[in-house]
Amino acid sequence: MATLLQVKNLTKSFGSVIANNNISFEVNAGEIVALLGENGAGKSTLVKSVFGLLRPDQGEIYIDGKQMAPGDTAAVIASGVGMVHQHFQLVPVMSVTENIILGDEPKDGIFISIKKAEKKVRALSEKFGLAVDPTANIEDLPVGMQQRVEILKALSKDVRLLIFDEPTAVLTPQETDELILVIKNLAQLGVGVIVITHKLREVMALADRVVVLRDGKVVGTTTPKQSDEAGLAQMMVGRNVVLEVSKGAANPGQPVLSVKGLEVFDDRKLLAVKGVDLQVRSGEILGIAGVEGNGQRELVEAICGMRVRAKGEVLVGGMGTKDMHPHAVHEAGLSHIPEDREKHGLVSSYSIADNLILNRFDQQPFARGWFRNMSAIKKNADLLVKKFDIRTTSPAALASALSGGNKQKVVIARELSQDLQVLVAAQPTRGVDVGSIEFIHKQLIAARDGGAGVLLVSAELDEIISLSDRIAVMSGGIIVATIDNKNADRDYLGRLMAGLSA
Amino acid sequence: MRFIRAWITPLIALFIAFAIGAILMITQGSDPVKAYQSLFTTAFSTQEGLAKTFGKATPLAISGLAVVIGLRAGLFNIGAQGQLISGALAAAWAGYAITGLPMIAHVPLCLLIGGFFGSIVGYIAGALKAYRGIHEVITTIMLNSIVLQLAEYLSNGPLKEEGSIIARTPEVLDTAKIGSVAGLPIGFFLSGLLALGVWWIFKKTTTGFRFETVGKNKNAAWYAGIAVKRNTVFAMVACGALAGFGGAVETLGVVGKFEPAFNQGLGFDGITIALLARANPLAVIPGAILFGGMRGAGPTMQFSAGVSPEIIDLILAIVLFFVTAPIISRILKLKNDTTTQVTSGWGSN
Amino acid sequence: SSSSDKAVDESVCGTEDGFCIGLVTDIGKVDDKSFNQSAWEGAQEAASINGGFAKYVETQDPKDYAANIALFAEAGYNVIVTVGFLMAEATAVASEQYPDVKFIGVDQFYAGSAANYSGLIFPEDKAGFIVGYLGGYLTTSGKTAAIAGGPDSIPPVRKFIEGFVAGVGYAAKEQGKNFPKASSVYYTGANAFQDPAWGASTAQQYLDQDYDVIFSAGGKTGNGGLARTAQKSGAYCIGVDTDQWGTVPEAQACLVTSAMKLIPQGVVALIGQVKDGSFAGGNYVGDVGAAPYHDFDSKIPSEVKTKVEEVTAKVISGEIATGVKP
Amino acid sequence: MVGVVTKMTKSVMRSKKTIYLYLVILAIAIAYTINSVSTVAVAASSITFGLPLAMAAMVGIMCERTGVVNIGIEGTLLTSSFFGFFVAALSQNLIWGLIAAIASGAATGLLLALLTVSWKMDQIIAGTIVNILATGLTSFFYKQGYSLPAIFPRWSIPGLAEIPFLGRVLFQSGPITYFGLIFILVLYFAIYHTPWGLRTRAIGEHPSSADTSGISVLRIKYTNVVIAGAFGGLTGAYLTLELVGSFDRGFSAGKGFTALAIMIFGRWNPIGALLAAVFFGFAQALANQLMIDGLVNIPGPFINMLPYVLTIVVLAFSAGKVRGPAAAGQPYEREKA
Ligand SMILES: Nc1ncnc2c1ncn2[C@@H]1O[C@H](COP(=O)(O)OP(=O)(O)OP(=O)(O)O)[C@@H](O)[C@H]1O
Ligand SMILES: Nc1ncnc2c1ncn2[C@@H]1O[C@H](COP(=O)(O)OP(=O)(O)OP(=O)(O)O)[C@@H](O)[C@H]1O
Ligand SMILES: [Mg+2]
Ligand SMILES: [Mg+2]
Repeated sequence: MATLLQVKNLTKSFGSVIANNNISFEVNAGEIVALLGENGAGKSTLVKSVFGLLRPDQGEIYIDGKQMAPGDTAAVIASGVGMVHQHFQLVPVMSVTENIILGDEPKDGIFISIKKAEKKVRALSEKFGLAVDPTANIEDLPVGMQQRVEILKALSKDVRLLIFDEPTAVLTPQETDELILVIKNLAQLGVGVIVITHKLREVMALADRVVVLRDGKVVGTTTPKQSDEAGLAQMMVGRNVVLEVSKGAANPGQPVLSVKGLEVFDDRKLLAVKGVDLQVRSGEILGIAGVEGNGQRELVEAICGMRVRAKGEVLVGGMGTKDMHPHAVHEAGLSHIPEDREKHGLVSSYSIADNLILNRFDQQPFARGWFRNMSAIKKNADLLVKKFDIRTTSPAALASALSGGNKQKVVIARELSQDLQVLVAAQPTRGVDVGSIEFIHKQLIAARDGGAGVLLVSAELDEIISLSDRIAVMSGGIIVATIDNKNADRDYLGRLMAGLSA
Repeated sequence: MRFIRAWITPLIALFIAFAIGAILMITQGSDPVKAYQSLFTTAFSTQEGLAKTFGKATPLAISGLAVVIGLRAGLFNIGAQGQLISGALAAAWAGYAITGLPMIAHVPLCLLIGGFFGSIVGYIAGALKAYRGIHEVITTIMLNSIVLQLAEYLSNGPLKEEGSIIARTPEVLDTAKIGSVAGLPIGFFLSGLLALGVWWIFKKTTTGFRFETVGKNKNAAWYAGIAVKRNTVFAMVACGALAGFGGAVETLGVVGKFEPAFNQGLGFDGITIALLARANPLAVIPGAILFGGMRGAGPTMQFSAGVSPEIIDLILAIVLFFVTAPIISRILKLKNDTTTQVTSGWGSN
Repeated sequence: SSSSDKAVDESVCGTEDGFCIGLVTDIGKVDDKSFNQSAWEGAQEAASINGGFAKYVETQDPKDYAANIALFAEAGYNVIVTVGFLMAEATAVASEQYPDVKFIGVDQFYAGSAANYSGLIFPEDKAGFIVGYLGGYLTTSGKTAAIAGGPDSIPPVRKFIEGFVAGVGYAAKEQGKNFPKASSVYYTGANAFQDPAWGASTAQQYLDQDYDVIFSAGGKTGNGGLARTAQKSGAYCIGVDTDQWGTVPEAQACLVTSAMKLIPQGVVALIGQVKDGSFAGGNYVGDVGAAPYHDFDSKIPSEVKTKVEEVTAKVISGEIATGVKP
Repeated sequence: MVGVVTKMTKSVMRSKKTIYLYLVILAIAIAYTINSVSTVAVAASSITFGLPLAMAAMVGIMCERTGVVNIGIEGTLLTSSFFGFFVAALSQNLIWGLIAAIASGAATGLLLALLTVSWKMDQIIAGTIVNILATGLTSFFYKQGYSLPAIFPRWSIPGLAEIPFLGRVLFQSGPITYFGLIFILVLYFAIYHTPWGLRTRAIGEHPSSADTSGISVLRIKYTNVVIAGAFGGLTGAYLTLELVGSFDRGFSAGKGFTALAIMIFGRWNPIGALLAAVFFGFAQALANQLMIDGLVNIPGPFINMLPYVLTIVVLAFSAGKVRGPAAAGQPYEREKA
């Protein structure tokens, strides 16, 4: 097998942070290499340097034996490298087609030929079995669909090396399986692949070789055959990680969250939630399983007061709540870990300390009347940073400086550190490393055991199964079944989710 | 150390600006030494000169603060000029039309009325933004013109001084005049207090936190329970009130009546000062003193050295350039991050 | 540079034998092609006639009027010329404060009695009337117009315009023609005097409606109107304040005359009074009139020229009243 | 091209806006029957008042579409009319003046690009610097006593110029007017239908997506801001060399700021801004006509505020939220993405 990519002694630092420290590794044609590491280990930095988006401080990068000039993305693309980025690189107000052709537009004279472009997108989508609507606007699409577009964009050129930076974070299990197939097919055709993921199961299923990073250094290389999930986790984190969730039996009490006859429209004004009834009791975790885009997001938003409720009501602790007033719902005793932490969860140009009180800034003890109480805010931050193991230089640092997993911890710390009857957790471990997942899971269970009712929505079926006491399956905007965790089984749930009668 | 670092860039910037100014003067055949000598003596060394400098700085500082509040709340208030004129005219009216009050009541009343009328203009822009989605840059530009025309009409019509051939209101009563203490205009001390107040509001109060959160992330603000629309309106009202207040101080403390030509350009200088201060309320004061001093000394420079007063604009432009461009800090390897954004652009909202 | 090129230099100011003239402009510059420039020309001429020294300061902010006057007064200048009616009050105050200095206020009506302050005023309505009268004879469409850069709250602006309208009316009646009343627009706002593009576009709007005599008055805005009118053949334009043949050369193709205020002459006369000791304060009414016809001299029928001469005499003497309120 | 145009036309015919178009045509027709002379004059004036604003708004659109907020348009207009006038006056050649205006406008664009794209300065501050530098320099170095040899003449387009109404309003204009109008149309098609436009819009909305597609964000930003500056220079040339024929201190009289409002009013769309500018110009021409005819006895200031009030009223009732290019105002830094 020919060496496709060779990285030699690559070092890259941001200020005082050394994100990549003297890293060397290679990828052969037809080989699938998994990059593994905690949040902040330097995986994205490494692949961005390869793709020419970052200029390494030191080191060389060779593609097909040819040394690449640092920071020359166009040249890297021209040598047949495609990349699916961790953060979507899509223009929200443009169509799927426009996004895919961006940078390599089919022309008709001096004008873009949208006809040719759409044809090209259709052909691509057929070839790889990833269905998309070429004319849809990105901002109208659910994240899973956006991810598909991102993948098609990477595949749209004749690629020889493909880089995937957490492609499955927002995909459903089915979509993930489809993607794994696509990747394997590509490798079969001789394409070299780098995959970054936090899901060890996928690593085991996909990789020919696993390169593990910790604190910017390569700490080991292995293969799925030589190792197992626990072993990989241990390599990454440097300690033993409990992958299995251990929890005691639930001790359910009174219903704390009741949803009655709820109907909700989505952004395109279509009915997405078509009459949902559900109850969460104190001391239990109710998981909502479902294929993305079946109304879960709209359901959560309507419960949390963020979306207009067309019909029906939401009671928190027996009290009715109003829509479009997320704060009032919060006041009623509902805490919410929002799906989109950058949009709703954080003000990234604020300090961690301010973010930790964002929805309580005007309450005791963080404010006394009109005045903010800085010492209380600082005390709170010191405490939570420690308790929730938020990795930062200082609580006064800006939230924008945190890694994704740590940002998530800030939101979780804030939401769990207050009196709560109900916790709604939407995709709480998306993009988070195994160590942090373990931690977040413990916190959710602790909240349950503290007497809160937890509503968990996750695209990770495994997460739902391992955490929930009861599972409601959502499909086509309704709850098709609610089952006890004892009866849960992947296949059975999968069939329900797919809308087949069980 | 932090103190020195905060001042070193502006000082070097001033130095460079004066040096370039000197070269320009030489090309025009004037004597820069003579010019600068007269500038410093008139603007900063005599009691009278200081009084003039501070007098000029006052409305600039206050309108600068009005712009700062907007910037902090994610709003670009180009309308300080209109808000200021509205306040200046209203205060003039209250100053002559309301009679029989003692000074201690009359002055605050006039200031309040000025602030109130300024806030109405701010309110219109804020409400149109929050409830009709019309960009504040459009509305404030349009309102500047509308207010100016209204002021033209009122000061030449209903509010015109009897028998005056020119468009202006009667002189305000003595009970409405703001004087000086220790030879310095009281208005300037007011502007200092306002700067402290604005600084403190953003530093310490929930109101400031609300404005700033709305300015930085509207969605997170809404999610966290901050009434985005109401605070947008409220922030514009605060901008307008402050600018109107500045106009009132100008009327009661300097002009003594309303005359359309007398307030021109103050609000626009306020924008420049707010940017020079990088939206920091405390830095507005030295910025305003610089502008006030330079503008006040322009005629003297021309008198004693024959320099045409446009040189002042050029020097101020160069100061702004070197204070805000990352040149000096890069050369000196200073870590003060001059490229941080003080405005939020206007696409994203 | 602001000092005049005269042999006498500044050092004499404040001494026994020095004769120094200071000039404070209104907002604007001494090269504004308008009243500031005219007054400065007068001051320079007076300095050279009387062997004195002249210098100016350009006002940037109306709040500086008093301070700018004080610069000259404190330096021992003998005469201070202040330009523009907005400065009347500051000048009156200064005249009390500096009783030994003589003040000349261009465009300032002085109602007080101080012997050291003289207002140099002009019957702009008469100048407007005269050029309007000429316009009334030149128009073939019968449509005449006045563009005012500046609001009607400014008396010189309004008097020029209303005088023009009256003059056109007088000429129409004399010819027994039924012209519509001369049209006029006033421009108010922050850029009232300094928006040439507005002046030009507005002139064009008139020209498109067959107006063929356009009196364009008011700073740079007015100049824009003149320049634009020059582009239409057959249209006449009329300038204001000075003979704009020289100051707005781009308008020469249409410029038949200008409604002039003889500011330089007035300033020279008043400074002469100071020099010879006859200066007594009060108001001094300066001369007004129509500027020479320049290139149009040969194109205007001689009987019209004669009529204009006659009417000019009668208007100046007051035999014909313009009917414009002061 | 033809295909695109027919598609456009079709979509316009189908859109709801068509009804407004018909209403406007109807109103013009009625006005024309009542008083053709005034109607034509007002319509022509709407263009004269509106065109410089529309052209200046294009400067803003080109910059903001590429992620650079440009409040320095006023400075560009001032600088370019200054150089346009003086170079034309000194060389006694309009073409040299035109070239100088365009070049100096491009230079202001280059300065803005340097400050905002390379140095990543706050864009509002950068624009303000351009403005006050331009004001200071053009008035410091201004000298009177120069004049142009001529101004650009109006060209009547044979055939078209004789069409009633439209002939005078559109087809008896000067060369810069024609070029400006054509440029606006071309810009519209370029923004929405060419690779350059797609890339430009992508940069204005989400620069890293362009960057990751191998597009040089820096180069496109520079190109666009400099071309925008050059077009701003042409606008300055229009004012001094085609419309007025003179130059004075403060010559642009705030048009650069009004153009910002027009740009937003037109929703960052070239055609939208053109329509907004013509509307604003119409309001100004209408205000003038009210005074010209002297039929209504309203105090001058109220008439003069008409364009501003009308704009706010129209927006308040039409509105809906406008969203500008999402990344306008933010510098793009790879390493911070
Ligand atoms: N532009 C930047 N400026 C400053 N620090 C950065 C920047 N990008 C990354 N870092 C830091 O470099 C380190 C490595 O970051 P990187 O994004 O490569 O991590 P990662 O392994 O991809 O993590 P994750 O699993 O969360 O995606 C982190 O400490 C991060 O905070
Ligand atoms: N980020 C957002 N996402 C969705 N809807 C929003 C958002 N922000 C505001 N809204 C909508 O705007 C309405 C009013 O918002 P907000 O509460 O911020 O303003 P307000 O000042 O309270 O206004 P009002 O006085 O009308 O209640 C909300 O009820 C909601 O419908
Ligand atoms: Mg990463
Ligand atoms: Mg509300």
